[in-house]
Amino acid sequence: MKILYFAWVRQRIGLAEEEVSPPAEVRDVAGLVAWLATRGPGHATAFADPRQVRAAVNQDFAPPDAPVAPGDEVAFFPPVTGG
Amino acid sequence: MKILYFAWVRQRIGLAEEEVSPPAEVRDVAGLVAWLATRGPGHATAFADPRQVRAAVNQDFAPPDAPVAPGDEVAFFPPVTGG
Amino acid sequence: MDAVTPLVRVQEAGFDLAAETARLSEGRVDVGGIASFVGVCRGDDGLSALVLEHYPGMTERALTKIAAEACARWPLTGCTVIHRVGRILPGEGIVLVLTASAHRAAALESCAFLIDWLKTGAPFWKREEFTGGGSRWVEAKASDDAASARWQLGR
Amino acid sequence: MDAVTPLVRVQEAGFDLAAETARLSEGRVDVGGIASFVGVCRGDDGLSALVLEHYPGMTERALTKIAAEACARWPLTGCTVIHRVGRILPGEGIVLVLTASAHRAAALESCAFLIDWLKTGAPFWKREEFTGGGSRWVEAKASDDAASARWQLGR
Repeated sequence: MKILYFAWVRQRIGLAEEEVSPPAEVRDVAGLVAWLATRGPGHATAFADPRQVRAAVNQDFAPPDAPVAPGDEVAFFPPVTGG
Repeated sequence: MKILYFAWVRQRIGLAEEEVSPPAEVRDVAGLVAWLATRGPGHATAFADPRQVRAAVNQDFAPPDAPVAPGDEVAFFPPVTGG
Repeated sequence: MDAVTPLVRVQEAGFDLAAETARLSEGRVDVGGIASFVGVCRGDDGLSALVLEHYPGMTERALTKIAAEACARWPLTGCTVIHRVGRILPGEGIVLVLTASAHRAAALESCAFLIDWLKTGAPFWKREEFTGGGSRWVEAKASDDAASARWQLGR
Repeated sequence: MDAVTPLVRVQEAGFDLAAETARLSEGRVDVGGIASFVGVCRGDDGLSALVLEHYPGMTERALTKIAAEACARWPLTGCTVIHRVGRILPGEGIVLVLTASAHRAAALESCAFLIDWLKTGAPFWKREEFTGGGSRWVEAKASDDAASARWQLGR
Protein backbone atom coordinates (compact mmCIF):
# COMPACT_ATOMS: atom_id res chain seq x y z
CA MET A 1 0.00 0.00 0.00
CA LYS A 2 1.36 3.37 -1.03
CA ILE A 3 0.93 6.17 1.50
CA LEU A 4 1.34 9.85 0.58
CA TYR A 5 1.59 12.81 2.94
CA PHE A 6 1.05 16.48 2.13
CA ALA A 7 1.59 19.88 3.77
CA TRP A 8 2.12 19.77 7.55
CA VAL A 9 1.26 16.07 7.72
CA ARG A 10 4.27 15.46 5.44
CA GLN A 11 6.46 17.79 7.49
CA ARG A 12 5.58 16.19 10.84
CA ILE A 13 6.13 12.67 9.56
CA GLY A 14 9.26 13.68 7.66
CA LEU A 15 8.27 11.67 4.59
CA ALA A 16 6.42 12.53 1.40
CA GLU A 17 5.53 8.89 0.80
CA GLU A 18 6.17 5.38 2.00
CA GLU A 19 5.24 1.81 1.12
CA VAL A 20 3.59 -0.04 4.00
CA SER A 21 2.09 -3.47 4.59
CA PRO A 22 -0.42 -3.05 7.40
CA PRO A 23 -1.72 -6.15 9.17
CA ALA A 24 -4.87 -7.77 7.86
CA GLU A 25 -7.06 -6.24 10.60
CA VAL A 26 -6.50 -2.79 9.06
CA ARG A 27 -9.53 -2.59 6.80
CA ASP A 28 -10.49 1.09 6.62
CA VAL A 29 -9.02 4.59 6.72
CA ALA A 30 -9.60 4.98 10.46
CA GLY A 31 -7.86 1.67 11.14
CA LEU A 32 -4.97 2.69 8.91
CA VAL A 33 -4.59 5.99 10.79
CA ALA A 34 -4.47 4.17 14.13
CA TRP A 35 -1.86 1.75 12.82
CA LEU A 36 0.28 4.43 11.08
CA ALA A 37 0.30 6.51 14.29
CA THR A 38 2.28 3.73 15.97
CA ARG A 39 5.12 3.78 13.44
CA GLY A 40 7.11 6.57 15.12
CA PRO A 41 7.00 9.87 16.97
CA GLY A 42 6.51 11.90 13.76
CA HIS A 43 3.58 9.72 12.76
CA ALA A 44 2.13 9.99 16.25
CA THR A 45 2.35 13.79 16.14
CA ALA A 46 0.82 14.05 12.67
CA PHE A 47 -2.17 11.91 13.65
CA ALA A 48 -2.51 13.21 17.23
CA ASP A 49 -5.77 14.97 16.32
CA PRO A 50 -7.39 13.03 13.48
CA ARG A 51 -10.10 15.72 13.15
CA GLN A 52 -7.44 17.93 11.57
CA VAL A 53 -6.52 15.34 8.94
CA ARG A 54 -8.25 14.42 5.70
CA ALA A 55 -7.67 11.37 3.51
CA ALA A 56 -7.98 10.30 -0.08
CA VAL A 57 -8.12 6.69 -1.27
CA ASN A 58 -7.02 6.21 -4.85
CA GLN A 59 -7.25 9.97 -5.37
CA ASP A 60 -10.80 10.45 -4.11
CA PHE A 61 -11.61 12.10 -0.79
CA ALA A 62 -12.48 9.34 1.68
CA PRO A 63 -14.26 9.25 5.06
CA PRO A 64 -12.90 7.28 8.05
CA ASP A 65 -14.92 4.17 7.21
CA ALA A 66 -13.74 3.99 3.59
CA PRO A 67 -12.18 0.57 2.95
CA VAL A 68 -8.47 0.25 2.20
CA ALA A 69 -6.72 -2.74 0.64
CA PRO A 70 -3.26 -3.76 -0.53
CA GLY A 71 -2.40 -1.92 -3.74
CA ASP A 72 -4.37 1.20 -2.81
CA GLU A 73 -2.86 4.68 -2.87
CA VAL A 74 -3.87 6.42 0.36
CA ALA A 75 -3.03 10.08 1.06
CA PHE A 76 -3.25 12.12 4.26
CA PHE A 77 -3.29 15.91 4.41
CA PRO A 78 -4.84 18.92 6.19
CA PRO A 79 -8.09 20.55 4.98
CA VAL A 80 -7.39 22.10 1.60
CA THR A 81 -6.62 25.81 1.22
CA GLY A 82 -6.30 26.44 -2.50
CA GLY A 83 -7.95 28.87 -4.83
CA MET B 1 -35.39 73.89 -24.63
CA LYS B 2 -32.84 71.53 -26.17
CA ILE B 3 -34.24 68.25 -27.47
CA LEU B 4 -31.98 65.25 -28.28
CA TYR B 5 -32.96 62.08 -30.16
CA PHE B 6 -31.14 58.74 -30.17
CA ALA B 7 -31.23 55.46 -32.08
CA TRP B 8 -34.42 54.87 -34.12
CA VAL B 9 -36.12 57.89 -32.59
CA ARG B 10 -33.36 60.01 -34.14
CA GLN B 11 -33.63 58.16 -37.47
CA ARG B 12 -37.41 58.53 -37.72
CA ILE B 13 -37.33 62.23 -36.88
CA GLY B 14 -34.29 62.83 -39.07
CA LEU B 15 -32.62 65.03 -36.48
CA ALA B 16 -30.13 64.35 -33.69
CA GLU B 17 -31.16 67.51 -31.84
CA GLU B 18 -33.24 70.64 -32.11
CA GLU B 19 -34.00 73.77 -30.11
CA VAL B 20 -37.72 74.21 -29.45
CA SER B 21 -39.93 76.67 -27.61
CA PRO B 22 -43.06 74.73 -26.65
CA PRO B 23 -46.13 76.71 -25.55
CA ALA B 24 -46.61 77.42 -21.87
CA GLU B 25 -49.18 74.63 -21.42
CA VAL B 26 -46.43 72.03 -22.06
CA ARG B 27 -45.35 71.37 -18.50
CA ASP B 28 -44.23 67.75 -18.40
CA VAL B 29 -42.62 65.03 -20.52
CA ALA B 30 -45.97 63.60 -21.68
CA GLY B 31 -47.14 67.05 -22.75
CA LEU B 32 -43.88 67.64 -24.58
CA VAL B 33 -44.24 64.33 -26.43
CA ALA B 34 -47.79 65.23 -27.54
CA TRP B 35 -46.62 68.64 -28.76
CA LEU B 36 -43.47 67.34 -30.50
CA ALA B 37 -45.55 64.70 -32.34
CA THR B 38 -47.37 67.52 -34.17
CA ARG B 39 -44.19 69.06 -35.62
CA GLY B 40 -44.03 66.82 -38.70
CA PRO B 41 -44.57 63.33 -40.11
CA GLY B 42 -41.17 62.07 -38.79
CA HIS B 43 -42.01 63.27 -35.30
CA ALA B 44 -45.46 61.73 -35.55
CA THR B 45 -43.98 58.38 -36.55
CA ALA B 46 -41.35 58.41 -33.83
CA PHE B 47 -43.89 59.12 -31.10
CA ALA B 48 -46.71 57.00 -32.58
CA ASP B 49 -46.38 54.48 -29.73
CA PRO B 50 -45.09 56.35 -26.68
CA ARG B 51 -44.75 53.05 -24.77
CA GLN B 52 -41.72 52.32 -26.94
CA VAL B 53 -40.01 55.60 -26.08
CA ARG B 54 -38.03 56.60 -22.99
CA ALA B 55 -37.00 60.09 -21.91
CA ALA B 56 -34.32 61.80 -19.90
CA VAL B 57 -34.57 65.31 -18.48
CA ASN B 58 -31.23 66.96 -17.84
CA GLN B 59 -29.55 63.59 -18.26
CA ASP B 60 -31.66 61.63 -15.75
CA PHE B 61 -34.27 59.07 -16.81
CA ALA B 62 -37.66 60.70 -16.46
CA PRO B 63 -41.27 59.39 -16.29
CA PRO B 64 -44.13 60.96 -18.30
CA ASP B 65 -45.12 63.28 -15.45
CA ALA B 66 -41.62 64.70 -14.95
CA PRO B 67 -41.75 68.49 -15.30
CA VAL B 68 -39.97 70.22 -18.16
CA ALA B 69 -39.11 73.92 -18.38
CA PRO B 70 -37.28 76.29 -20.70
CA GLY B 71 -33.53 75.70 -20.53
CA ASP B 72 -33.91 71.95 -19.89
CA GLU B 73 -32.14 69.32 -21.98
CA VAL B 74 -34.70 66.64 -22.85
CA ALA B 75 -33.77 63.43 -24.68
CA PHE B 76 -35.95 60.75 -26.29
CA PHE B 77 -34.78 57.25 -27.17
CA PRO B 78 -35.79 53.55 -27.21
CA PRO B 79 -35.25 51.26 -24.22
CA VAL B 80 -31.49 50.86 -23.76
CA THR B 81 -29.63 47.84 -25.13
CA GLY B 82 -26.04 48.25 -23.98
CA GLY B 83 -23.72 45.97 -22.07
CA MET C 1 -9.34 51.58 3.33
CA ASP C 2 -8.82 54.56 1.05
CA ALA C 3 -11.77 55.70 -1.02
CA VAL C 4 -11.70 54.07 -4.43
CA THR C 5 -12.08 56.18 -7.56
CA PRO C 6 -13.56 54.00 -10.30
CA LEU C 7 -12.15 54.27 -13.77
CA VAL C 8 -14.95 54.82 -16.29
CA ARG C 9 -14.45 55.26 -20.01
CA VAL C 10 -16.67 55.36 -23.11
CA GLN C 11 -14.49 54.99 -26.18
CA GLU C 12 -14.38 53.83 -29.79
CA ALA C 13 -11.06 52.03 -29.36
CA GLY C 14 -10.76 48.48 -28.15
CA PHE C 15 -9.60 47.80 -24.61
CA ASP C 16 -6.66 45.84 -23.25
CA LEU C 17 -7.84 43.34 -20.65
CA ALA C 18 -4.32 42.52 -19.44
CA ALA C 19 -3.33 46.17 -19.04
CA GLU C 20 -6.55 47.05 -17.24
CA THR C 21 -6.19 44.07 -14.92
CA ALA C 22 -2.56 44.96 -14.17
CA ARG C 23 -3.63 48.51 -13.36
CA LEU C 24 -5.79 47.19 -10.51
CA SER C 25 -3.06 45.14 -8.84
CA GLU C 26 0.29 46.72 -9.68
CA GLY C 27 2.14 48.31 -6.84
CA ARG C 28 -0.29 47.17 -4.16
CA VAL C 29 -0.51 44.16 -1.87
CA ASP C 30 -4.13 44.33 -0.67
CA VAL C 31 -5.79 42.80 -3.74
CA GLY C 32 -6.89 39.20 -3.25
CA GLY C 33 -9.01 38.73 -6.34
CA ILE C 34 -9.96 40.41 -9.57
CA ALA C 35 -13.21 39.51 -11.30
CA SER C 36 -13.88 40.54 -14.86
CA PHE C 37 -16.56 40.30 -17.47
CA VAL C 38 -16.00 40.99 -21.13
CA GLY C 39 -19.08 41.29 -23.31
CA VAL C 40 -18.19 40.03 -26.78
CA CYS C 41 -19.87 40.78 -30.11
CA ARG C 42 -21.45 37.58 -31.40
CA GLY C 43 -21.54 36.93 -35.12
CA ASP C 44 -24.33 34.40 -35.44
CA ASP C 45 -27.35 34.84 -37.73
CA GLY C 46 -25.32 36.65 -40.38
CA LEU C 47 -24.36 39.59 -38.20
CA SER C 48 -21.44 41.49 -39.71
CA ALA C 49 -21.10 44.32 -37.18
CA LEU C 50 -22.69 46.03 -34.20
CA VAL C 51 -22.92 49.82 -34.19
CA LEU C 52 -23.24 51.28 -30.71
CA GLU C 53 -24.65 54.71 -30.02
CA HIS C 54 -24.61 56.50 -26.67
CA TYR C 55 -25.75 59.74 -25.07
CA PRO C 56 -22.54 61.73 -24.55
CA GLY C 57 -22.56 63.22 -21.11
CA MET C 58 -25.43 61.22 -19.65
CA THR C 59 -23.76 57.90 -20.38
CA GLU C 60 -20.51 58.81 -18.64
CA ARG C 61 -22.46 60.25 -15.71
CA ALA C 62 -24.59 57.13 -15.38
CA LEU C 63 -21.57 54.82 -15.53
CA THR C 64 -19.67 56.87 -12.96
CA LYS C 65 -22.66 56.85 -10.62
CA ILE C 66 -23.20 53.08 -10.77
CA ALA C 67 -19.48 52.36 -10.40
CA ALA C 68 -19.40 54.58 -7.32
CA GLU C 69 -22.41 52.69 -5.97
CA ALA C 70 -20.59 49.37 -6.44
CA CYS C 71 -17.61 50.79 -4.54
CA ALA C 72 -19.95 51.85 -1.73
CA ARG C 73 -21.77 48.49 -1.53
CA TRP C 74 -18.69 46.25 -1.63
CA PRO C 75 -15.20 46.69 -0.16
CA LEU C 76 -13.48 47.12 -3.51
CA THR C 77 -9.88 48.13 -4.00
CA GLY C 78 -10.53 49.01 -7.63
CA CYS C 79 -13.27 49.14 -10.25
CA THR C 80 -13.04 49.70 -14.01
CA VAL C 81 -15.86 50.03 -16.54
CA ILE C 82 -15.02 50.53 -20.21
CA HIS C 83 -17.82 50.53 -22.78
CA ARG C 84 -17.11 50.87 -26.47
CA VAL C 85 -19.24 52.80 -28.96
CA GLY C 86 -19.16 52.96 -32.74
CA ARG C 87 -18.60 49.99 -35.01
CA ILE C 88 -17.68 46.65 -33.40
CA LEU C 89 -16.94 43.43 -35.28
CA PRO C 90 -17.87 39.87 -34.28
CA GLY C 91 -15.35 38.53 -31.76
CA GLU C 92 -14.41 41.99 -30.51
CA GLY C 93 -15.08 43.13 -26.95
CA ILE C 94 -17.97 45.53 -26.38
CA VAL C 95 -17.74 46.15 -22.67
CA LEU C 96 -15.27 45.41 -19.89
CA VAL C 97 -16.08 45.35 -16.18
CA LEU C 98 -13.29 44.72 -13.69
CA THR C 99 -13.60 44.66 -9.91
CA ALA C 100 -10.83 44.03 -7.41
CA SER C 101 -11.11 43.30 -3.71
CA ALA C 102 -9.31 41.64 -0.87
CA HIS C 103 -12.06 39.01 -0.95
CA ARG C 104 -13.34 36.98 -3.86
CA ALA C 105 -17.05 37.26 -3.09
CA ALA C 106 -16.96 41.07 -3.17
CA ALA C 107 -15.19 41.06 -6.52
CA LEU C 108 -17.51 38.45 -8.08
CA GLU C 109 -20.76 39.95 -6.80
CA SER C 110 -19.94 43.54 -7.72
CA CYS C 111 -18.84 42.49 -11.21
CA ALA C 112 -22.18 40.74 -11.82
CA PHE C 113 -24.05 43.72 -10.35
CA LEU C 114 -22.32 46.13 -12.72
CA ILE C 115 -22.82 44.12 -15.89
CA ASP C 116 -26.48 43.48 -15.06
CA TRP C 117 -27.00 47.18 -14.55
CA LEU C 118 -25.21 48.08 -17.78
CA LYS C 119 -27.83 46.04 -19.65
CA THR C 120 -30.76 47.97 -18.23
CA GLY C 121 -29.62 51.34 -16.96
CA ALA C 122 -26.93 52.71 -19.24
CA PRO C 123 -27.87 54.84 -22.28
CA PHE C 124 -26.44 52.71 -25.09
CA TRP C 125 -28.25 51.49 -28.18
CA LYS C 126 -27.11 48.68 -30.46
CA ARG C 127 -27.78 48.42 -34.17
CA GLU C 128 -27.05 45.15 -35.96
CA GLU C 129 -25.65 45.13 -39.48
CA PHE C 130 -25.91 42.00 -41.59
CA THR C 131 -23.67 40.42 -44.20
CA GLY C 132 -26.52 40.45 -46.71
CA GLY C 133 -26.96 44.19 -46.20
CA GLY C 134 -29.56 45.86 -44.07
CA SER C 135 -29.56 46.60 -40.38
CA ARG C 136 -31.92 46.77 -37.45
CA TRP C 137 -31.97 48.20 -33.96
CA VAL C 138 -31.66 45.61 -31.22
CA GLU C 139 -34.82 45.48 -29.13
CA ALA C 140 -34.54 45.37 -25.37
CA LYS C 141 -35.14 41.88 -23.99
CA ALA C 142 -38.41 41.52 -22.16
CA SER C 143 -36.49 40.75 -18.97
CA ASP C 144 -34.22 43.76 -19.33
CA ASP C 145 -37.02 46.04 -20.45
CA ALA C 146 -39.14 45.17 -17.43
CA ALA C 147 -36.57 47.00 -15.35
CA SER C 148 -37.06 50.14 -17.40
CA ALA C 149 -40.81 49.83 -18.11
CA ARG C 150 -41.61 52.31 -15.36
CA TRP C 151 -40.06 54.95 -17.61
CA GLN C 152 -42.30 54.25 -20.60
CA LEU C 153 -44.03 57.35 -21.89
CA GLY C 154 -47.47 55.87 -22.60
CA ARG C 155 -49.69 53.08 -21.24
CA MET D 1 -23.68 23.00 -29.28
CA ASP D 2 -20.51 20.97 -29.54
CA ALA D 3 -19.24 19.36 -26.37
CA VAL D 4 -16.77 21.62 -24.62
CA THR D 5 -13.43 20.29 -23.45
CA PRO D 6 -12.26 22.38 -20.51
CA LEU D 7 -8.62 23.41 -20.38
CA VAL D 8 -7.15 22.50 -16.96
CA ARG D 9 -3.56 23.13 -15.94
CA VAL D 10 -1.54 22.96 -12.74
CA GLN D 11 1.75 24.74 -13.28
CA GLU D 12 4.57 26.65 -11.60
CA ALA D 13 4.70 29.33 -14.28
CA GLY D 14 2.50 32.40 -14.26
CA PHE D 15 -0.45 32.62 -16.61
CA ASP D 16 -1.35 35.11 -19.31
CA LEU D 17 -4.88 36.39 -18.80
CA ALA D 18 -5.07 38.09 -22.20
CA ALA D 19 -3.83 35.02 -24.07
CA GLU D 20 -6.18 32.69 -22.19
CA THR D 21 -9.12 35.00 -22.81
CA ALA D 22 -8.28 35.27 -26.51
CA ARG D 23 -8.13 31.48 -26.71
CA LEU D 24 -11.80 31.30 -25.71
CA SER D 25 -13.06 33.72 -28.35
CA GLU D 26 -10.67 33.59 -31.29
CA GLY D 27 -12.02 32.13 -34.47
CA ARG D 28 -15.56 31.74 -33.20
CA VAL D 29 -18.66 33.90 -33.29
CA ASP D 30 -20.86 32.25 -30.66
CA VAL D 31 -19.24 33.78 -27.57
CA GLY D 32 -21.25 36.59 -26.00
CA GLY D 33 -19.41 36.98 -22.73
CA ILE D 34 -16.30 35.86 -20.91
CA ALA D 35 -16.16 35.96 -17.13
CA SER D 36 -12.91 35.60 -15.29
CA PHE D 37 -11.58 35.49 -11.78
CA VAL D 38 -7.93 35.87 -10.89
CA GLY D 39 -6.94 35.03 -7.33
CA VAL D 40 -4.03 37.26 -6.39
CA CYS D 41 -1.40 36.74 -3.67
CA ARG D 42 -1.89 39.43 -1.03
CA GLY D 43 1.15 40.84 0.75
CA ASP D 44 -0.35 42.25 3.92
CA ASP D 45 0.80 41.31 7.44
CA GLY D 46 4.43 40.96 6.34
CA LEU D 47 3.84 38.10 3.93
CA SER D 48 6.77 37.71 1.55
CA ALA D 49 5.61 34.68 -0.44
CA LEU D 50 3.06 31.90 -0.67
CA VAL D 51 4.25 28.37 -1.34
CA LEU D 52 1.58 26.15 -2.84
CA GLU D 53 1.68 22.37 -2.67
CA HIS D 54 -0.64 20.01 -4.52
CA TYR D 55 -1.31 16.29 -4.94
CA PRO D 56 -0.02 15.48 -8.43
CA GLY D 57 -2.56 13.33 -10.21
CA MET D 58 -5.49 13.84 -7.83
CA THR D 59 -5.41 17.60 -8.23
CA GLU D 60 -5.57 17.52 -12.01
CA ARG D 61 -8.29 14.86 -11.86
CA ALA D 62 -10.36 16.91 -9.41
CA LEU D 63 -10.01 20.08 -11.47
CA THR D 64 -10.95 18.29 -14.67
CA LYS D 65 -13.99 16.77 -13.02
CA ILE D 66 -15.33 20.06 -11.64
CA ALA D 67 -14.67 21.90 -14.91
CA ALA D 68 -16.61 19.20 -16.75
CA GLU D 69 -19.42 19.59 -14.25
CA ALA D 70 -19.54 23.34 -14.89
CA CYS D 71 -19.74 22.63 -18.63
CA ALA D 72 -22.64 20.26 -17.98
CA ARG D 73 -24.55 22.65 -15.71
CA TRP D 74 -24.19 25.77 -17.87
CA PRO D 75 -24.19 26.22 -21.65
CA LEU D 76 -20.53 27.17 -21.86
CA THR D 77 -18.56 27.58 -25.06
CA GLY D 78 -15.28 27.39 -23.16
CA CYS D 79 -13.83 26.91 -19.68
CA THR D 80 -10.27 27.33 -18.44
CA VAL D 81 -8.86 26.63 -14.98
CA ILE D 82 -5.18 27.28 -14.30
CA HIS D 83 -3.84 26.90 -10.75
CA ARG D 84 -0.26 27.68 -9.91
CA VAL D 85 1.89 25.74 -7.45
CA GLY D 86 5.29 26.47 -5.97
CA ARG D 87 6.47 29.89 -4.82
CA ILE D 88 4.22 32.87 -5.55
CA LEU D 89 5.05 36.48 -4.69
CA PRO D 90 2.62 39.20 -3.50
CA GLY D 91 0.79 40.73 -6.44
CA GLU D 92 1.18 37.61 -8.58
CA GLY D 93 -1.78 35.54 -9.72
CA ILE D 94 -2.44 32.22 -7.99
CA VAL D 95 -5.41 30.91 -9.88
CA LEU D 96 -7.29 31.79 -13.05
CA VAL D 97 -10.85 30.74 -13.87
CA LEU D 98 -12.33 31.71 -17.23
CA THR D 99 -15.78 30.81 -18.53
CA ALA D 100 -17.27 31.77 -21.87
CA SER D 101 -20.86 31.51 -23.01
CA ALA D 102 -23.34 33.00 -25.42
CA HIS D 103 -25.07 34.49 -22.36
CA ARG D 104 -23.61 36.54 -19.56
CA ALA D 105 -25.43 34.87 -16.68
CA ALA D 106 -24.04 31.43 -17.57
CA ALA D 107 -20.51 32.80 -17.72
CA LEU D 108 -20.78 34.75 -14.45
CA GLU D 109 -22.48 31.98 -12.46
CA SER D 110 -20.18 29.19 -13.60
CA CYS D 111 -17.10 31.30 -12.88
CA ALA D 112 -18.28 31.90 -9.29
CA PHE D 113 -19.16 28.21 -8.93
CA LEU D 114 -15.69 27.12 -10.00
CA ILE D 115 -13.76 29.50 -7.79
CA ASP D 116 -15.91 28.64 -4.77
CA TRP D 117 -15.29 24.97 -5.37
CA LEU D 118 -11.55 25.48 -5.79
CA LYS D 119 -11.46 26.86 -2.23
CA THR D 120 -13.02 23.77 -0.70
CA GLY D 121 -12.60 20.80 -3.01
CA ALA D 122 -9.24 20.99 -4.74
CA PRO D 123 -6.17 19.41 -3.13
CA PHE D 124 -3.95 22.47 -2.72
CA TRP D 125 -2.23 23.66 0.45
CA LYS D 126 -0.81 27.12 1.06
CA ARG D 127 2.16 27.97 3.25
CA GLU D 128 2.85 31.61 4.09
CA GLU D 129 6.41 32.89 4.34
CA PHE D 130 7.11 36.14 6.16
CA THR D 131 9.63 38.92 5.65
CA GLY D 132 10.93 38.49 9.20
CA GLY D 133 11.59 34.80 8.51
CA GLY D 134 9.41 31.91 9.52
CA SER D 135 6.44 30.39 7.82
CA ARG D 136 3.12 28.79 8.62
CA TRP D 137 0.52 26.67 6.87
CA VAL D 138 -2.67 28.52 6.05
CA GLU D 139 -5.62 27.08 7.99
CA ALA D 140 -8.87 26.43 6.20
CA LYS D 141 -11.47 29.11 6.94
CA ALA D 142 -14.29 27.88 9.12
CA SER D 143 -16.72 28.53 6.27
CA ASP D 144 -14.61 26.64 3.76
CA ASP D 145 -13.76 23.85 6.16
CA ALA D 146 -17.42 23.23 6.94
CA ALA D 147 -17.78 21.97 3.40
CA SER D 148 -15.06 19.40 3.96
CA ALA D 149 -15.78 18.54 7.62
CA ARG D 150 -17.59 15.37 6.60
CA TRP D 151 -14.22 14.00 5.58
CA GLN D 152 -12.56 14.53 8.97
CA LEU D 153 -10.92 11.39 10.31
CA GLY D 154 -11.92 11.72 13.97
CA ARG D 155 -14.81 13.17 15.99
